[in-house]
Amino acid sequence: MTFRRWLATLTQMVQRPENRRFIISSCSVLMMFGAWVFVTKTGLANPLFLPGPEAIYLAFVDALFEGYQGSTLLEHVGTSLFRILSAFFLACLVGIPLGVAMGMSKTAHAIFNPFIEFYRPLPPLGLYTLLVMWLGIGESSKLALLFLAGLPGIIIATVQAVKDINPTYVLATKSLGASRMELIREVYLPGAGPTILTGMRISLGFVYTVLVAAEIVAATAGIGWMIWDAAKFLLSDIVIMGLIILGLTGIALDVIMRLIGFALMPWTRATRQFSKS
Amino acid sequence: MTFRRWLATLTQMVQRPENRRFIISSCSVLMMFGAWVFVTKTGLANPLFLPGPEAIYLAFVDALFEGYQGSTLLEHVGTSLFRILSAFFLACLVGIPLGVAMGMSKTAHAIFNPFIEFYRPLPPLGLYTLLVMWLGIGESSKLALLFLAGLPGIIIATVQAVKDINPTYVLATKSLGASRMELIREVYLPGAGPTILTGMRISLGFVYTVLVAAEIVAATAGIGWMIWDAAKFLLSDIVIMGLIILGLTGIALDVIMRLIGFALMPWTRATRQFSKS
Amino acid sequence: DKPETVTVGFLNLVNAQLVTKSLGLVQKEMPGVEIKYIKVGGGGDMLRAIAGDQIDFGGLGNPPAAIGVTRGLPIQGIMVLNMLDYVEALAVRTSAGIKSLKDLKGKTIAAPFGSTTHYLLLNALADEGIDPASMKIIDLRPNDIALAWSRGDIDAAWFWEPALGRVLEDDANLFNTSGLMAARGYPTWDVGVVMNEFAEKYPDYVTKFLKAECAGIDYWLNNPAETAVIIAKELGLDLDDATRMMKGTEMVPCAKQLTAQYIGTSEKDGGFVDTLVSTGNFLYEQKRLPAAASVEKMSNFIRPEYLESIVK
Amino acid sequence: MSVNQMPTLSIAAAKSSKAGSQSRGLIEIDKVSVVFGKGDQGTTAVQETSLVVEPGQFVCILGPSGCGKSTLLNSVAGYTSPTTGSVCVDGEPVVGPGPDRGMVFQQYSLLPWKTTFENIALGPRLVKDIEATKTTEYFLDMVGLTKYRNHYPAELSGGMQQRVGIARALATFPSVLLMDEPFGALDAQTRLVMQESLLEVWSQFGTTVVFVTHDVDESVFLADKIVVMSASPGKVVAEFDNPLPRPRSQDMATRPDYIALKKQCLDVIRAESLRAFELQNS
Amino acid sequence: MSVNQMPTLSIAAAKSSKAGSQSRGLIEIDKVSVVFGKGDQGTTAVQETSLVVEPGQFVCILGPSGCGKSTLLNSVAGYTSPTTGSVCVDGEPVVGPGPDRGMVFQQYSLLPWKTTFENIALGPRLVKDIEATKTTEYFLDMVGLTKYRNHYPAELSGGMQQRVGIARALATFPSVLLMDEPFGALDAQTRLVMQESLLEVWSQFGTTVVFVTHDVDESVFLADKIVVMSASPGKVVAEFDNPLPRPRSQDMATRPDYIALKKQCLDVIRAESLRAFELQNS
Ligand SMILES: Nc1ncnc2c1ncn2[C@@H]1O[C@H](COP(=O)(O)OP(=O)(O)OP(=O)(O)O)[C@@H](O)[C@H]1O
Ligand SMILES: Nc1ncnc2c1ncn2[C@@H]1O[C@H](COP(=O)(O)OP(=O)(O)OP(=O)(O)O)[C@@H](O)[C@H]1O
Ligand SMILES: [Mg+2]
Ligand SMILES: [Mg+2]
Repeated sequence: MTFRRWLATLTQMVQRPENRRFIISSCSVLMMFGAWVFVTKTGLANPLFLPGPEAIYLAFVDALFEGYQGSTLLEHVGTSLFRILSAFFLACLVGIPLGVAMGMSKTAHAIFNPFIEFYRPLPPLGLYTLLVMWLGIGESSKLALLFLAGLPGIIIATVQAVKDINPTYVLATKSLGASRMELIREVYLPGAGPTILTGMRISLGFVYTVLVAAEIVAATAGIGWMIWDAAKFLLSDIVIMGLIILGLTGIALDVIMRLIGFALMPWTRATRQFSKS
Repeated sequence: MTFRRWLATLTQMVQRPENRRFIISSCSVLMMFGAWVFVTKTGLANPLFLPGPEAIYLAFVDALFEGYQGSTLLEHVGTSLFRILSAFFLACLVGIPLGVAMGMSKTAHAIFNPFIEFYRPLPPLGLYTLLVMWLGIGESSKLALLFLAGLPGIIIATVQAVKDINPTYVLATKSLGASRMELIREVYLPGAGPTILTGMRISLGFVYTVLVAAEIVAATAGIGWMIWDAAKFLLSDIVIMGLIILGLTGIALDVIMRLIGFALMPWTRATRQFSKS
Repeated sequence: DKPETVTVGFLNLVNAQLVTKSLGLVQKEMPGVEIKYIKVGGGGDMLRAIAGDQIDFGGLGNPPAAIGVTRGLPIQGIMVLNMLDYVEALAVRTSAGIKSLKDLKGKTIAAPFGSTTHYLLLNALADEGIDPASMKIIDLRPNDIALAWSRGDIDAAWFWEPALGRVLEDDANLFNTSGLMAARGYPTWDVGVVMNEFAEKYPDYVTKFLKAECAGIDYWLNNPAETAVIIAKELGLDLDDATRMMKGTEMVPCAKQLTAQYIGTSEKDGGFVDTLVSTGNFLYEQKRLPAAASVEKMSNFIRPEYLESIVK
Repeated sequence: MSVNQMPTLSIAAAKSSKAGSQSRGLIEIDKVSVVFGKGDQGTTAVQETSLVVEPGQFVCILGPSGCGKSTLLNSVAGYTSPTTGSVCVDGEPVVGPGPDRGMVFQQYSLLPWKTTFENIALGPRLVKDIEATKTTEYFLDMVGLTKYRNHYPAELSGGMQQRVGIARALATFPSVLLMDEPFGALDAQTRLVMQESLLEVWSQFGTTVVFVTHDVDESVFLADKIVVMSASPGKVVAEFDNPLPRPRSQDMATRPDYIALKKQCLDVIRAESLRAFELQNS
Repeated sequence: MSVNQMPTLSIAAAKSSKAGSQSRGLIEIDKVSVVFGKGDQGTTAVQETSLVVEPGQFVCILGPSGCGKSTLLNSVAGYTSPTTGSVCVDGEPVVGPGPDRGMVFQQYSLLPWKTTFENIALGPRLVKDIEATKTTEYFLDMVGLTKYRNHYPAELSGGMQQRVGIARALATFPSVLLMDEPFGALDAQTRLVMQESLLEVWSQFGTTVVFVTHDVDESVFLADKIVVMSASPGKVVAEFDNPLPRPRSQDMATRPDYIALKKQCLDVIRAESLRAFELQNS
């Protein structure tokens, strides 16, 4: 009886579309994993280039407890996260006010836009060569690279966000007696919030893709450096382990950004409870 | 008389908002240029790190006619463009059909999505270490890196484009007697076109940012390699010249993509000639 | 049966391979075969080029060779490309007042990781019982070292020419060289390698290749002035620099390579095997290798028989 | 729409014998129910509704938002299959959308990547009309947009777009024209003009028309028969025959029979929305 | 809206002596013209229009799309400065938006990041109402949305949102309430309910109301005075006093005086739109 009910519930859950999609995705991931185990176990793949899952796991455990080249895995990840987040924080600190100014004043926009548009499409590694020349091989050139990678995305999103604010919100609030400062606080900042957050997420994603580039010159720690260094010694288990960590950390960062957004902007979660009228 | 009319026309042109913005932008670029000339002429900047504009110009002329390390500037640019465009073309060839399939079938989406979502945020240079191990240091790993950098953007844009097609278009066309193939030709492809194009532009922009990364391993030509190589020898004039070329080429690529889009999809240029009713 | 093309991966350093390449000696030995030369940036790239099956012949310093052999890359070592002397050296900043290795404590030292110089730096520290963790050792390529040096970001670096020459002009003096370390029992060298598949298919083309390289070495030894011109042209250097760098590199005539100090004979292993084993073990301690070096593997890797067939 | 100067009346005459003949265009909706979703969460959009539309008749379906008007129309168009019951057009059961039932939507149904001409020509091309170009020209002229043949929809006003939509739906010479609030997105004035034009076109073609609206005035002005639906669950609660003579004009809005019919409709709607309001709040 | 059980009538009484007193809310629009753009490309949205609205009067401005209704209203609200002419409210010239003139828009004017309560409380807080919370509670109750105080606008139906909009506009106790097609985005049934509720609220506060619409029925049902505007250029072409007694109900739509007034309005509009049509096509 209890088992049958359990089975019925299970069947129902499998049939719900969102669960069905999850199950298919899981199957496809599992099949990929199976294929991996298969080619490594049967010797179809050279373990030098594609180690099996257990080798990756061992590399992971080893890096976690023993460390890789003087730092544990957590230290590597921590160093990288610190670089990314501090550069990104600086980029927000500069980019959001600049973006608000550029969104509210056409003149400010005309002044700054050419530079942003010009340097935005530049390959970060190309820029990095110049930064290393100017700022040296230390932390500052790394941070500058990550900062410059994050800046344009934030500025462009903020400009767009401010421009897109429904003018009715501004008029309505003025009619309730708001001064200019009250207007910025009550309308412009919260109104631009969600778009800025989206821009920040995209920008953080881009900063993330620049991480390894920032760590290939004269780093001694960092997950990107670890991958780069291990590749020189053909340690493909560490390379793959590092890539998996990078992927998971990237996803985690994005989820955290979303959660912060939800926490700061609860109304973005609100959904219509009445269809019409 | 004619002069006064000319002056009046000029004044009017300056006062038109779009021209005014252009003029402000030009001034701001000119001022930046002036500052550059000033700091280099007065010796405030070390010419080793920040050469003056004429040094950049000379480096440009030299690279154009004499070449840098065995290839002329045009050859470097050509090599890089060839890499980018062939990899991008492959990415479109794979990404668009895959995206259409994923957009039309929830199952296909569930199968492929986990992999795309996982590898998308990975830093390309991290991926590159693995690709170099697997494919060697030749052209194929470079192309693979650029291809992989371009793919997720195209797929995600195509999926979104197909999902966003107004269902009314599909219903209306069915009511006119269209078969499934006719539907894809008359509705799905043109309907998804503009969004796919936007995705392609963003994706090409991202591929572009990966260019230097792809050229730092065992390349002997390419504008990215030129910058990377010149930086090692502190040839900052060549580095800056290369970055300017990269910036301009990036903008040119984007403009060309837009023009191709306009040519293929003339309706996206259409604007309402009647306000309402 | 002959190969359509032969691809030679050559390292960006000063040895007789540049002479062979410049004079087209390999081409002369193999008429009708297309010879391709690929410049490879360093040992790491050479390993990956081998792994990606992109070359037929290549060259490796002892650390990457130890890595490649232990990790089971399909290669065999067939000749001595060069022995490293003061072409690789530890430069220290004069104004930093470094008198001994102990003075490096708390300073920033650069070396290209995975290279012969990185190996020597760590061994030199170990010999004097200095903890590498007491200083900051960073991974920089030679040209990046020159850049970082001119900016004052680093105080010492063990690396090689031609970047070394640029640094020595700028508040720097030589503190230690690879030649000195060789005397203390840490020889460093580059070994010429061939892919197993190629050697099995075209054994006589391996000997042809060796003949050409030996002719290049002889040319180097007999015509130093002309060689300097060739080197200067190939690497885009001043003649003076080229001459200095040639002096910092020791070329071993092919006949001498089969002695105990070098690759030995097919009957008896030479010193290279010992070096490979100790390098491998060192890297294993450094956790750069998953397993300790095996004498058998190293001995199997060094194949003097091809050279023996041309040096009677 | 300038129906006055028609250049190719020959085509019109030839085709209208096929399209306008009073033997085609019979719609039989028989005990149709439409339920969306499954089990407990299912919504009954339409419940056991039966309706017969005679060939050539102009029927308006009137009702508040969400009462199932569109769902009922969609089951005639073939976009939605009834959960139970059946829909037949000219005796044939409806199994899917087809060119014998032209459809006009509220808005955004013209393909934006096709010009006016190409949009109208789409139907004739898809049904392999051998005179596709001529047919298209004819309908282009009928809605008075020959001058705008090469314009994209985005370049047309809302009223113009709906005229193209009507021309497109008619260009396959359907026996039934289905219209889902076609003028709902137009402003009041354009709406009045479009209503008159529609009646003019319809008087030429004599096609059966099912016209969904929630504007009482619109239904009284247009319809031969007004079908009032109510929500929760959606079903027909009243049918009124319209006594107003044709041709009609907007002046009739002050005639006593117009006002009486309007009041009848309003009363039913008011009673139904009060009932719905109480249902919601209980 | 449940105006029946008002919990804090004391506040209402206290404030309405200030807001509802018949001495406040006089609007004088004097030869106002509004031109957008400069030189040849300028559009004259409103041309030399004069209008006086008495304190406590309910005036509807009726006219086709684009005739300048919103522009005229905006010049009273202070969003647009007249190019020539002047607007005075209670004798003071209008120089910008202010809490003495409450504004209700067609839609999307509630701040999506504020709950129902916070939206209504915004005005009282900004005007430093010392009883801001009490005032907010009062208006929340007045529009019957106390249960929804912590809902965000996105969680409310269109009708609920407009009720919040009205409460918000009233919460600063303005002498004038300006409404720009406030029910234009609602469906026909909700619209009728909202019209009745508005009259109920208005009968309590007696504020002057200027209500823009292009629905003739709506204006006839609501207004004391109907002002008809026409386009190109926008100006007042007719003013009608509404003889219908108050309180009103939707049933009155069949009364002869209702019908007569509606016909008068329609005639003016029809004449004007014909003229506009000819202007466009000439
Ligand atoms: N595809 C669907 N899935 C689930 N429910 C639906 C679907 N289509 C319609 N409904 C529901 O069925 C009911 C009737 O919808 P329908 O669109 O037919 O109403 P309508 O009378 O056309 O309304 P409107 O005047 O707003 O167009 C509504 O409650 C609606 O929410
Ligand atoms: N900011 C503006 N700049 C330029 N032209 C404008 C502006 N605002 C309105 N107009 C023009 O002024 C005229 C009157 O516009 P207005 O919005 O007042 O009309 P309306 O009667 O409110 O129309 P609707 O019923 O569509 O709201 C129109 O031709 C419009 O295009
Ligand atoms: Mg509907
Ligand atoms: Mg308006």
